[in-house]
Amino acid sequence: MGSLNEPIRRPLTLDVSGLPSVAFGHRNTTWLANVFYMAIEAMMFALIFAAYFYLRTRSTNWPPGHLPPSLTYGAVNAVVFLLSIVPAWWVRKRAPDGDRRAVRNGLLALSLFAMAATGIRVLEFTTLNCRWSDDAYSSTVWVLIGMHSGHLVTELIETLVLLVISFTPKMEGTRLADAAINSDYWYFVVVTGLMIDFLIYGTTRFL
Amino acid sequence: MNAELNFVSFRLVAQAMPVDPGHHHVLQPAAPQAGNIEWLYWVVFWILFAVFALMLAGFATATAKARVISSRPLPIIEDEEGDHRARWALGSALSITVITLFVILVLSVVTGKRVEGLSSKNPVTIQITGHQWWWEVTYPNSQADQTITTANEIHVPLNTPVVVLTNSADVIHSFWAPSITGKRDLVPGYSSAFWFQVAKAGIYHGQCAEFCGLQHAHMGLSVIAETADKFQEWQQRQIKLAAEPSTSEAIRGRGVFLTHACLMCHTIRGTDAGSHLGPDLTHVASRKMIAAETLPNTAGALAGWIVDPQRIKPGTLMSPNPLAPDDLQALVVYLQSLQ
Amino acid sequence: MAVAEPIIANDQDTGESELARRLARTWRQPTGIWGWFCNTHHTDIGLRFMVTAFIFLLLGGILAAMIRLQLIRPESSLMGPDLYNQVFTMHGSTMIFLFAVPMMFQGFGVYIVPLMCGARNIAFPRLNAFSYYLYVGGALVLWGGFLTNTGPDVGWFAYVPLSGPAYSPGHRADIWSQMITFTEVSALGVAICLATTILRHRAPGMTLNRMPILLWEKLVISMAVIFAMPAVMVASGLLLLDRLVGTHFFNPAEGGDVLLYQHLFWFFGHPEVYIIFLPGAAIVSTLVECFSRRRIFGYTPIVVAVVATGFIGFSVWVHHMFAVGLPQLSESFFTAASLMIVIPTGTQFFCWVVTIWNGRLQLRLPMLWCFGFIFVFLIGGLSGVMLASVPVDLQVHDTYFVVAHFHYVLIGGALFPMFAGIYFWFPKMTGRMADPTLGTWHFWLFFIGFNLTFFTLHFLGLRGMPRRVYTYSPDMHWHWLNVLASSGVVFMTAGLLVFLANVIWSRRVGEIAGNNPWGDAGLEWAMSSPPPPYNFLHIPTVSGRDPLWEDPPDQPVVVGLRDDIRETLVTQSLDADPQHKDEDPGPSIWPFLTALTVSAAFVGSIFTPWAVPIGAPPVIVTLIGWLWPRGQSPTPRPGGEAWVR
Amino acid sequence: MCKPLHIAPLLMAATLLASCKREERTLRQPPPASETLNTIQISGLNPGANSIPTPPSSNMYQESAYAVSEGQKLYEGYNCVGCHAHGGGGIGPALMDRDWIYGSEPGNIFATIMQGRPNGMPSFRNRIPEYQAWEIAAYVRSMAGLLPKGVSPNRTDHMNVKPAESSTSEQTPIGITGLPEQHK
Repeated sequence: MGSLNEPIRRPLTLDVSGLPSVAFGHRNTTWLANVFYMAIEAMMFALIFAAYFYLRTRSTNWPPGHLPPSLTYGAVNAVVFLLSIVPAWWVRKRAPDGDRRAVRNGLLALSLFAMAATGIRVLEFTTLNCRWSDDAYSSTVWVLIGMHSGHLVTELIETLVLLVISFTPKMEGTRLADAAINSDYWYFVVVTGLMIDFLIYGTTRFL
Repeated sequence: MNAELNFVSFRLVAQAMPVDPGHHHVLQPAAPQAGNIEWLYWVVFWILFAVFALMLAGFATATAKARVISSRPLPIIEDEEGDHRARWALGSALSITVITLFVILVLSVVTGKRVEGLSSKNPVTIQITGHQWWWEVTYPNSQADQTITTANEIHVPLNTPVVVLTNSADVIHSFWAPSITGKRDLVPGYSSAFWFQVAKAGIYHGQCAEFCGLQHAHMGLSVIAETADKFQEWQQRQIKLAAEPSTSEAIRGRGVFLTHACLMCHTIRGTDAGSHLGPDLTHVASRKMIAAETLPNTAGALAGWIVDPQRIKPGTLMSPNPLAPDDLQALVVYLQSLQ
Repeated sequence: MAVAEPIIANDQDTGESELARRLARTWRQPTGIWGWFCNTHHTDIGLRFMVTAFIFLLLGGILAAMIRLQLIRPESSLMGPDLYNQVFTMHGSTMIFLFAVPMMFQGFGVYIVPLMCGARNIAFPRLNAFSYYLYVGGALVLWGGFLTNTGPDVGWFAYVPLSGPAYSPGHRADIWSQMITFTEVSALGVAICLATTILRHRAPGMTLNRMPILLWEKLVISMAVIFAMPAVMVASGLLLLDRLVGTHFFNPAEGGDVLLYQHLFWFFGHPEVYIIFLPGAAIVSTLVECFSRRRIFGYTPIVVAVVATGFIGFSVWVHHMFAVGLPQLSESFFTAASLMIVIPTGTQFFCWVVTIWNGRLQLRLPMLWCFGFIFVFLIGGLSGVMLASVPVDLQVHDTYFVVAHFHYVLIGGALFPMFAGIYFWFPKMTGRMADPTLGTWHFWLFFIGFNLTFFTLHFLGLRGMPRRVYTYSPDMHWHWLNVLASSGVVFMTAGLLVFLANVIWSRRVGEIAGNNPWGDAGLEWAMSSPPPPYNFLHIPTVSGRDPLWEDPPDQPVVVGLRDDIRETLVTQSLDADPQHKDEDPGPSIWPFLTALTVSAAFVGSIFTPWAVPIGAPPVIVTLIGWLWPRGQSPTPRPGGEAWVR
Repeated sequence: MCKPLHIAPLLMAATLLASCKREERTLRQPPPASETLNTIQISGLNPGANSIPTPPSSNMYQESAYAVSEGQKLYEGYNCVGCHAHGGGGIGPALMDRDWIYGSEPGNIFATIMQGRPNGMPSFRNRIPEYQAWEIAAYVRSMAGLLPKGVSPNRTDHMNVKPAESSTSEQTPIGITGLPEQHK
């Protein structure tokens, strides 16, 4: 136990100069922040899901006085979401190897999928068979899909920016790690998208 | 033109005749509901007071024992032994805490059951609807002409269970008469029910307890508990149509009522006035107070209220009525005849 | 620019001052007005949070004084209902969203946490700076609204339908709702920064088991923020949609539900209480340890208690809604859960008693404030036990009894520890000691005034005075108690003035503090006061819970971090073993520009839904500007040593 | 150089005033401005030729969100819904379309309420106080999309029977627009 006022000599050191400066996966700090961010978003979706079921208990018919949303575009989008997992997985797998070409191609494919999903989403809005200002059910459906579309567009822009970077020499270690994290986030968008599909196409038909 | 009537301001009225708004105190119960809660309050209070005293004594003793006066940082104590000795203290303190909390939980749940559980039959049923900023009170009856509608004053028979059905016409209000029972929110889209039973005759004041807009402060009510006979008598009177005016001034007053803004909002059963935007005035003279227990029901206050309600309750939906003085006089006479 | 040789420890005697010079140059923050907006260092941003929040404490205090002045006599004509409703709503919203959380969570957290961790800066410093600007944006929106007669008048909770489109015309409720968005995004940003800093930037050797209690509490609070704040954002967002585009979430006539709003709001609202109180408890734990001159008793029970509080805090929200008439079973459940909160809080109290008992107590100024906390919070906590009981709650809910209760809890749980913390860390922040005599005057004036005002309110509540009434009838006999309550304001104001004088005076001519004037154990005392821009000359390593008390004189320090770029050390979450190096992004104007574009979009959406599509492109542009890679650091290659998979 | 600096506070003051008007809650109404209306001849046949009453202070009701909201409550409370429904019309003409039989200016609507019109619209003189008639007129205009969106209510807490006032697009009234020739 040293006295507080004596100058402290420090002959011992812990040399960290040899430590790496890029980390992938859960070791990356941005990965952790992304997890927190997804937790926030997941919480918001969960609360709106809860609101959906809460409002469900306040009506005898569901959907109240509407046809359920038409399945076509929702089903197509679900397929697009499922297929898009492949390039996301590819980016995530190849990025730690430093395979810039594979990452670039993966990002290209992923952004095409994201664009397709966004385009289909626009069509999906036209076949919901309700308007947000009709009643509480319609409001919830629009907010769920609207919020998810916001995520979709954000993710599309992020992927496009990464794609642009991947054509420049700046696509080095940290950016590759970012591309892998971007894939994690895409998974999140896919999972929430499928859950919302189940909610608005599924529960309106089977519950 | 209404200048000469402006002297009837609220403050003058209030000073001229102090009114007793009735009992309004959590710890002065007049009903078994409030009584049970008061009992629980005091039991929990004394338990917690003991906890408070013990904790403070602990900190005081510790301070007295350990205090060292020095303005320089003292050396650090190594005290593994002390930590070890204190473990049992922490353990027993926590055990006592848990036991205390459990006792409070049981007392609370048991009291809650006693307050809420309805045991008696043949209750009087009252429907209370909250409006911005007054209470519509209805005594429903299967025969429409036996239904009583009044405002802000709830007459109940003594020692008889009263079931209150609640509803709201606009925003959330909360029914609360502290000497009788705890509060119940009036939530739009929900109808709920609670009950009470008054044990002591008297007038009990209540007030809206959920913030409901501009005049939340002036949304009072009173519960008037009276013997079964008196209650019956009151009921019989309320069922009747409005009294026909007998004097010429009162007849003129009815004319004023029916040709001015009054009939746009109010009902007087037995006349053409039948709107439900404001309180039912069929027996307005039988009430002690007006404007949701804001003013005493006197000629002066009534006139002041009719002329300029926005002065007394700024924001109320009732419009100012700049009537000619003799019209106003006649109207007040008519309204005061509506026993 | 050539890559500098890492300074090797062996020649440290000659190297120390050279290293300090280099680090100071590398970590320097820009100056001037432009530089002010580029600054991303956590001590600067943390101080800004604290100063800004303190300004709003004063503004909220002025509103409180107005309320007390209005209620000093019955049928007072000082304020009409329209103004009064704005004033009490502004008071509540300001104190909760613009003072308590930004001060206790963001301010103290951002300033202290990286120092306690032994880090050179907070993780994601730009996000941190962005959060500060957004907080200021929210504050300006709310107060700008108030000054243009558009202050929210629906209560700080903004219950529907009163705050809905049908009963709240104009944009007053929208202002409230967007202020929520601003401040909550800010709190969420800081929560991410703090949680990441605590999990990834702790000094080597500071395993979870050795983390100071303050860091534990900040970690738990960050998690509570991450899971609670979305609820209020959803609630206020749906409210805004109802008001702006006519959705029907809260319209019972169209399948909406007004209680849904209350559930969402209180699902946030109750954890919020712990988000405000836990930082206070953290400060008290730190100070009790320091001024008892011994290790805190019951480290593990306290940590368990803090984590438990974080969890239980999420299961008690319904006790704010007992009066709506819920089924008895759920009432009993929420009573039990609310009572359970007493156990972890009690644990902390018991541990503090034991620590003092077995220690050598120095009752210096910060400790005096801790005793103030203990007295005041104890009363608030115990009256909270009464409120957990449904029948009692039904009587005193929404009366001045509850007002008294939560002022005891919040002023006790936040304001007293805040003053304790300010007096304690004042030497670290300014390099000078705060004057203890003035501080003692401040304490007694504030303590007496506070109890005078708020203890009286209990009696008013029991006499049936409801909350949020702009006036009352003289016949209710509430007059003299209100006079008594209002008189306390004089003492509290005097206390605050003494405090301000103390801060201004001590900052200029106070006694020079030195590195560690209180002889505390935390790493934040290991560097000069105020801290240099790089915080630590060498990142320390830690071998115990109380580093400066326990570490042997030959405790190793970290070397090998480059001094020509802002290199930081990332350690493992659990064991704090060094894992890799990261680069601090450094000062930038982009967080400020992004805050501007985001604010424009938020403010615009008070008026029109088109603000979202129109406001989004500028936000995207500034975000790309923020995140676009600019580093000059050499590209690590896979297979090389600078690469970990 | 200095000029923009001088303009800034002016602009700020202007926005301040604008928002004040929108948010003003005029709880105590000024006394009725005039008794003019009582002297107006009731001539349902040629209403456009009458002089149009003007509100007590110009646009005091049109620019206040509170007044429009009060107008909405009164519109429901006074059972205007009985004939005009929620703007869609029924026994009485629709109020949310572009057609204005007797003019779309606040004064026209005020006169319609106060004097009544042939074929069913009763006169509410002495029944509805003047300021409330102005408030109702403001609300009727908001249904037709003639008021700024900031003051129009978005929905009521009733059944959803019509699009929100604030979502009604700006309309050019047809029929008698209300302003007498000499005023144009």
